[in-house]
Amino acid sequence: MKKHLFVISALIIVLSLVTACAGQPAAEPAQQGEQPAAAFKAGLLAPGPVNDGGWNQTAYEALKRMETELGAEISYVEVEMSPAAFEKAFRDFADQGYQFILGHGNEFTDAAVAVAPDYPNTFFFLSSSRFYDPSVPNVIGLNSDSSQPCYIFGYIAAKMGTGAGLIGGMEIPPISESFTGFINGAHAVNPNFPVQVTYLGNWTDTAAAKEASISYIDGGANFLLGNADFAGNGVYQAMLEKNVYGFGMFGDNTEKAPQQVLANYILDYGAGLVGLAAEVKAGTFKPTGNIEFGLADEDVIYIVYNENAATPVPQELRDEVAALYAKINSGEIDTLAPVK
Amino acid sequence: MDFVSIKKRLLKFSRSAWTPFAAIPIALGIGAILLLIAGYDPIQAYAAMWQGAFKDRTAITEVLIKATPLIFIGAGLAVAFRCSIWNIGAEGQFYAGAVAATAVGIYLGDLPRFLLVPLVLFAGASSGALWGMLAAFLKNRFGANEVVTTIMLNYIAIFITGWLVTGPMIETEGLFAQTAKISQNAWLWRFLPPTRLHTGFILALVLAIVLYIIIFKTSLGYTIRAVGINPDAARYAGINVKRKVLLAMAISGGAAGLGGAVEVAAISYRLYQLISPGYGFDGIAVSLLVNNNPLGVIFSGILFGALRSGAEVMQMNAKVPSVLVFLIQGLVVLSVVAFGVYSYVSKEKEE
Amino acid sequence: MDLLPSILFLQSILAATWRMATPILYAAVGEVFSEKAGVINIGLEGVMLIGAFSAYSVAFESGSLWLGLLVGILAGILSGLIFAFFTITIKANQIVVGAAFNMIGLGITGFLYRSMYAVSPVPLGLKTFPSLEFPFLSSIPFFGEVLFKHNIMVYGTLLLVPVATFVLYKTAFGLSIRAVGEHPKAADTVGVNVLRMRYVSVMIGTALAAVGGAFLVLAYADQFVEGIVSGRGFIALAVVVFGRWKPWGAFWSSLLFGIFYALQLRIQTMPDVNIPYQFLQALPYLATLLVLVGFNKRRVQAPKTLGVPYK
Amino acid sequence: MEDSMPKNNDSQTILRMEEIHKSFPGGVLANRGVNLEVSQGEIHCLLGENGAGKTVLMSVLYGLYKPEAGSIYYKNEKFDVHNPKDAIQNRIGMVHQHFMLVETLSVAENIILGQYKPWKVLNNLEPVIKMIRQMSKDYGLNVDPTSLVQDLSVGEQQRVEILKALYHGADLLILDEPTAVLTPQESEHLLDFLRQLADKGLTIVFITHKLEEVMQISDRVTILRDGKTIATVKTKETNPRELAKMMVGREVLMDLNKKEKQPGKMIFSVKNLSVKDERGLPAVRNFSFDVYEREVVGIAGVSGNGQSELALALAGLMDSEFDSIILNDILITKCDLTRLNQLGMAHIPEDRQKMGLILPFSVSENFIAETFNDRPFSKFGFLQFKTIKNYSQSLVKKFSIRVGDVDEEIAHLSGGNQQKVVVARELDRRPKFLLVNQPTRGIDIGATEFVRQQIIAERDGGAAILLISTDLEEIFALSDRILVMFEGQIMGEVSPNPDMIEQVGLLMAGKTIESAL
Repeated sequence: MKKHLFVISALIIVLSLVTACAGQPAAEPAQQGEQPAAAFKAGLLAPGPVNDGGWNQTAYEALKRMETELGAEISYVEVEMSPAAFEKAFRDFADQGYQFILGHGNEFTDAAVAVAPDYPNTFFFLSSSRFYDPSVPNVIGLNSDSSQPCYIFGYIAAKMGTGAGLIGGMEIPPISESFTGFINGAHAVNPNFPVQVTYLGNWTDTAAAKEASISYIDGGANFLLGNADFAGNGVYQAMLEKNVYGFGMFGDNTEKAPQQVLANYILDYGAGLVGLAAEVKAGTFKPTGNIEFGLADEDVIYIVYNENAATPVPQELRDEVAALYAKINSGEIDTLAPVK
Repeated sequence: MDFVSIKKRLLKFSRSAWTPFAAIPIALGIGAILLLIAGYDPIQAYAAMWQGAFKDRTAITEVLIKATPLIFIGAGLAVAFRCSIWNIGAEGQFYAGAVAATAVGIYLGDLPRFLLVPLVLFAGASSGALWGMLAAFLKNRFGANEVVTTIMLNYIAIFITGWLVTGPMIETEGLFAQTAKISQNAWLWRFLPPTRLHTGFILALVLAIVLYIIIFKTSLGYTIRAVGINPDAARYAGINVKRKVLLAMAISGGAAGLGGAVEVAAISYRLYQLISPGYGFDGIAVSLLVNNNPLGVIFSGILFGALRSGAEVMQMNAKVPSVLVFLIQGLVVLSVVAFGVYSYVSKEKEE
Repeated sequence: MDLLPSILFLQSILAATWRMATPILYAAVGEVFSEKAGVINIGLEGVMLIGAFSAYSVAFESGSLWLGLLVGILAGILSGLIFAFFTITIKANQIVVGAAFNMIGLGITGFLYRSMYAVSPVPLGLKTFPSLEFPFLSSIPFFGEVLFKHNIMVYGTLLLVPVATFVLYKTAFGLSIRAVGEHPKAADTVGVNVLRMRYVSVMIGTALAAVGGAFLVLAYADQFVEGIVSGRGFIALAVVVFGRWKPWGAFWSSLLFGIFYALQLRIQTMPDVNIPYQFLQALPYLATLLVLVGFNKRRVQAPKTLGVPYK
Repeated sequence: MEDSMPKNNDSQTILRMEEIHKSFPGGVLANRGVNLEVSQGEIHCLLGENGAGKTVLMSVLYGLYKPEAGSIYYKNEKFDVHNPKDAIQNRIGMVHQHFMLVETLSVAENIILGQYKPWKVLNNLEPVIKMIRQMSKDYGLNVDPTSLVQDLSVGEQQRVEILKALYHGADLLILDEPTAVLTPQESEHLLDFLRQLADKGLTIVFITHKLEEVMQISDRVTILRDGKTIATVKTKETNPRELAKMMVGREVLMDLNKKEKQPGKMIFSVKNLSVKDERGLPAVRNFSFDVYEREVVGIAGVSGNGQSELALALAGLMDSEFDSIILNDILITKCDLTRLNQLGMAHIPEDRQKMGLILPFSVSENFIAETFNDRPFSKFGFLQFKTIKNYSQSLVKKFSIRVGDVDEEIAHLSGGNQQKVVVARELDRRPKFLLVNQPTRGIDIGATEFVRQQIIAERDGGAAILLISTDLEEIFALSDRILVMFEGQIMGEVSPNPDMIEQVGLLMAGKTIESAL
């Protein structure tokens, strides 16, 4: 029977080797050695894989910028999606002297509020949150208002298209607010412009996202907007295959459908965060309220047109859009107005 | 009891108890090879993992907190599996429990603590039990295979939860997909401040012990085991097999539902769309790992809790993707299986 | 309601049905082989992930979809070999090993994907199998869209199901498989090598599950993401039971699941439908449950020794 | 395979097995030095009690078990057999006691199973079916190759088994207790048929424990006892008494010391009982009978004629319809197991492993299978292990069950001791009405004697007993009255007079009582 055991172990090892040898490791080896004691440390709690080409990746890239621009020691953890795990992760960072910790989603709020009083010298930032409470001054909500660029997208879609489909992963604010903006934008052009929302119920089912896109196309829509992390890839793919238009979310997604993506909404979270992080590092950060990023923060949230699209957004329309910017920034247009 | 039989029992117990732990090095070893190949330093990775799980009192309590839902679910599943009911639906039953507990915790929030806490727990347990009994009913009444029905019921429970927290039970209309916090009167006591260790963990231990006693020391457990081994013989002995199936699913679902209630009442204080990161599926392995012994579930639950807890620090400090922990969990199970065969054969040789 | 929109609606649903059913069908037909021989593999989800990842990484590195598919199948076979070793040779509980495989599949593919493609600067998309255009046929109204505009792997199921049926019911090999799951000792006494038959059946099962996973990355979505299988392995298990352990049964029941899935996605796109979308999402699962209950009157038994190791 | 037979001689010898040793996990020695020599064209009986090692020896020959020691010579060559395929290829066929047929497959599929390379396409089974039809006709076996095995009667299934072996081209045919499932007339027919085959040159090894069969059919007989060869004798030169002595190892006194008793009042009565089997077909039809105090009523019949369903229905384990059942003066409207038990019924089921016992449980856990919920074994729902253990030990002693420790798994006990556990458990409840189904199937002679004596003692103690058995000898030895069952109906009632055996046989085959008498 010992022979059996040996065979088992051998088999498992062989499997591991075979599978592992399929490709070269691309990851850099873990960093050895300690930084100087006073090093500035920034940590990230990501609710999903940081290579999702969407929401989580924006945060990861912001973290990378802190590393290159501020020399910060960075680290991230993809937390198990259970409230039980959040507090521990915050504490693990804070215990190790991280001064800047970003919980990348509103779901981290309760945990941050619970932990923050024990670590007064650490700042806990929360993405997609409007949290501010003077009694826990070191927890600060950061809201990047996706509804504003999406308002523009909706406007463009209604001007250029016959109908639009919006595909979301799950119904959470970063998703639903962006859709609200899109619908408001579209309805500003034409209150009867057909636009609907589909939720997949998960972040991983690329195939279902693609299928949802196709069902919009079959229904007559020729504009798509996906906001579903990993699964969002399926939306770009549908654009490419069925040759309908769409927009890129959170980063430059042109490559996924080079002729179909008319414009990308870039969330350069880093541009917003590096400044904050620099203040935290310098010890000069004095929060007075939650922080909102919008189109007004031109280096954080902006739209890039794709000049190589099959039908680039025409200049007249771009001019109209430019006018919209001003109205949005001034508050004249409420992109988050309740949808009728 | 004579000395020989005591020795025999001790030997038997140690055999069943040590296998999961002996299996860990094997699983970690294979993981280490994979880490090396992928260009990581396994020693650093595992050191970080160990640190994350056991570096101080807080870390250890966090492991226990993570183990709590696994113990609830695993101990319940042990009963179902002993009855040969393949309940893959603990995930859905956990959700059902969390939903009911939250509802009670919010809408009956004015009740005094000594009433509300038991009520919240009771609501969770009974809701989970009912969700489990639905599968048992379909099996008894229509002969529907419980593996299939429980999988389907998982999805349905999760979607219903999603609807509740984005619709009827949402805290603020149009805002975050979460319910309001449950009343403070429903919170479980965190008895070891500043850690978060809560009475729910104690409850999990008690439940595991109680289920152990039920299974192995009572006439009820006798019937459940009999049905699981040989339903024909059980019927012959006057046992109502369908009723036991219903009961086993009720216990199993009830335990999972109680786990969901404790998670809400002790940790999250409110309901989210994804209240469970797959505890129901981990619980299957937790129970099977110790041969469906509710007492053993305490150990395997803590083991899995430690792996999970450590994995996050491993990612934080050694930059190793935490998904690796799933692989290690799977390998632990397979190694235990292999060890089980080994000890079985060596036992035969002895005799 | 106009006739034309409703026809288009139906066309859209039916065209999607087959696509959505395909990955489930591959895995389910494979599982039919495995279960017919008496081995239940609840680790399909994990095996599909392994198949998807292997196929993707090889196709991505080599640029050849077919090579990717081949390696995916090999990875599936290798997984099957290990599964069979534990369940057949060691005689471990099949549910236990299956549960372990689900964890291993998720862990190993996630880990390797991170290690190999973490935050990649290059686009990770593949050029997937294109939709085929058949002269004349593809341009038939309605049917052209529903039946004649799919990619090669979707059409593969048309080959798969008859071939699987033929193998199971018209060859000596299939006869042995059916005997081995029903009464292994009887098969043994007439010279059928029970263990070998079970090994082969399990490996057919995992190979096809891997094809189902590979379909997702080679012919549906264009890249691997963690957890891309999204529960299809579990659905395949249900489909096998619902399809009464027959390839054609699996075909029709996975289509049934596909049609409800396609339907729920389309209802979500319709304006003026006020059903909460979560209920629509639950529809395919609810339908499977109800049909399973409703259809179960004429009971077809599982293979008699399903889950029981031999000797 | 090359070395020829070392010891000589007789060119007639087709098979020789020398010093075969085979043991099983748990230390059971099934064969400890068995020798067997079979001549070409003879019918050779392998005689022995249950557990003597007959089946194991033949399974070794057939490649199902690997012996630890010993050698086999077959057709003048050393015969290394690794699996049944080797045996089949060397033209050895075996009809197992528990049929090796896949019920969901057709007869033809069963017959060709394993005979082709895997890639062989079986698109058209017509030629095979035709061939089977022809063979079936030639041998007068009357088997339809297209029907599903699960639709066949036990006798038909046996014919399929024989046909299968012949189809595989057997020169040496092994039959393991083939008459156990047949009526006397069917057995007769089978024996004639085997004789014909032998006359055509086929060699037959016939495993049995029935002396009459040995005397009737065999040319020679080898007697096994406790895994050893006792002797091989020519049938003509021996007699049943001598065979019995060699088989059991002592003089057999099958005298149960059964005295005439006057039946008392009626204990159990059933009117017009009908039961449907699992497939919904009628298995028991309008069955009516009474059982009185101090009386054993035997139900004779070929297995598969509704006896199992009858027993299960009476025990409340299967749905049934009836006009009335009276047990102990109480009119019962629904056969409910708990209720029947309360009214004083006990049931010794036909299959102890499938129904009577829970094999992974310990001996003591099995002793309380029906009383686990009652005081003193259970208090407030908690099992009282000490009480249970004491109780078990007392039963073990009382029924002289051979077991080391009552905490031992019952699976480790021999069949006879397992059956004793069931009997002890049921009888200890002092039943008013005892339902017994196949009480001595597959157990050794010592245990059989013991069990039968217990049944008689119970009768003498006043119980009403319904005995269902396919073993006619048992029926005649124990019963006060005999009811014969055929296709779910009572064909007639006869007295247990040895002269009536032939009539019982005719009734068992479905003849009416008029034509039988």
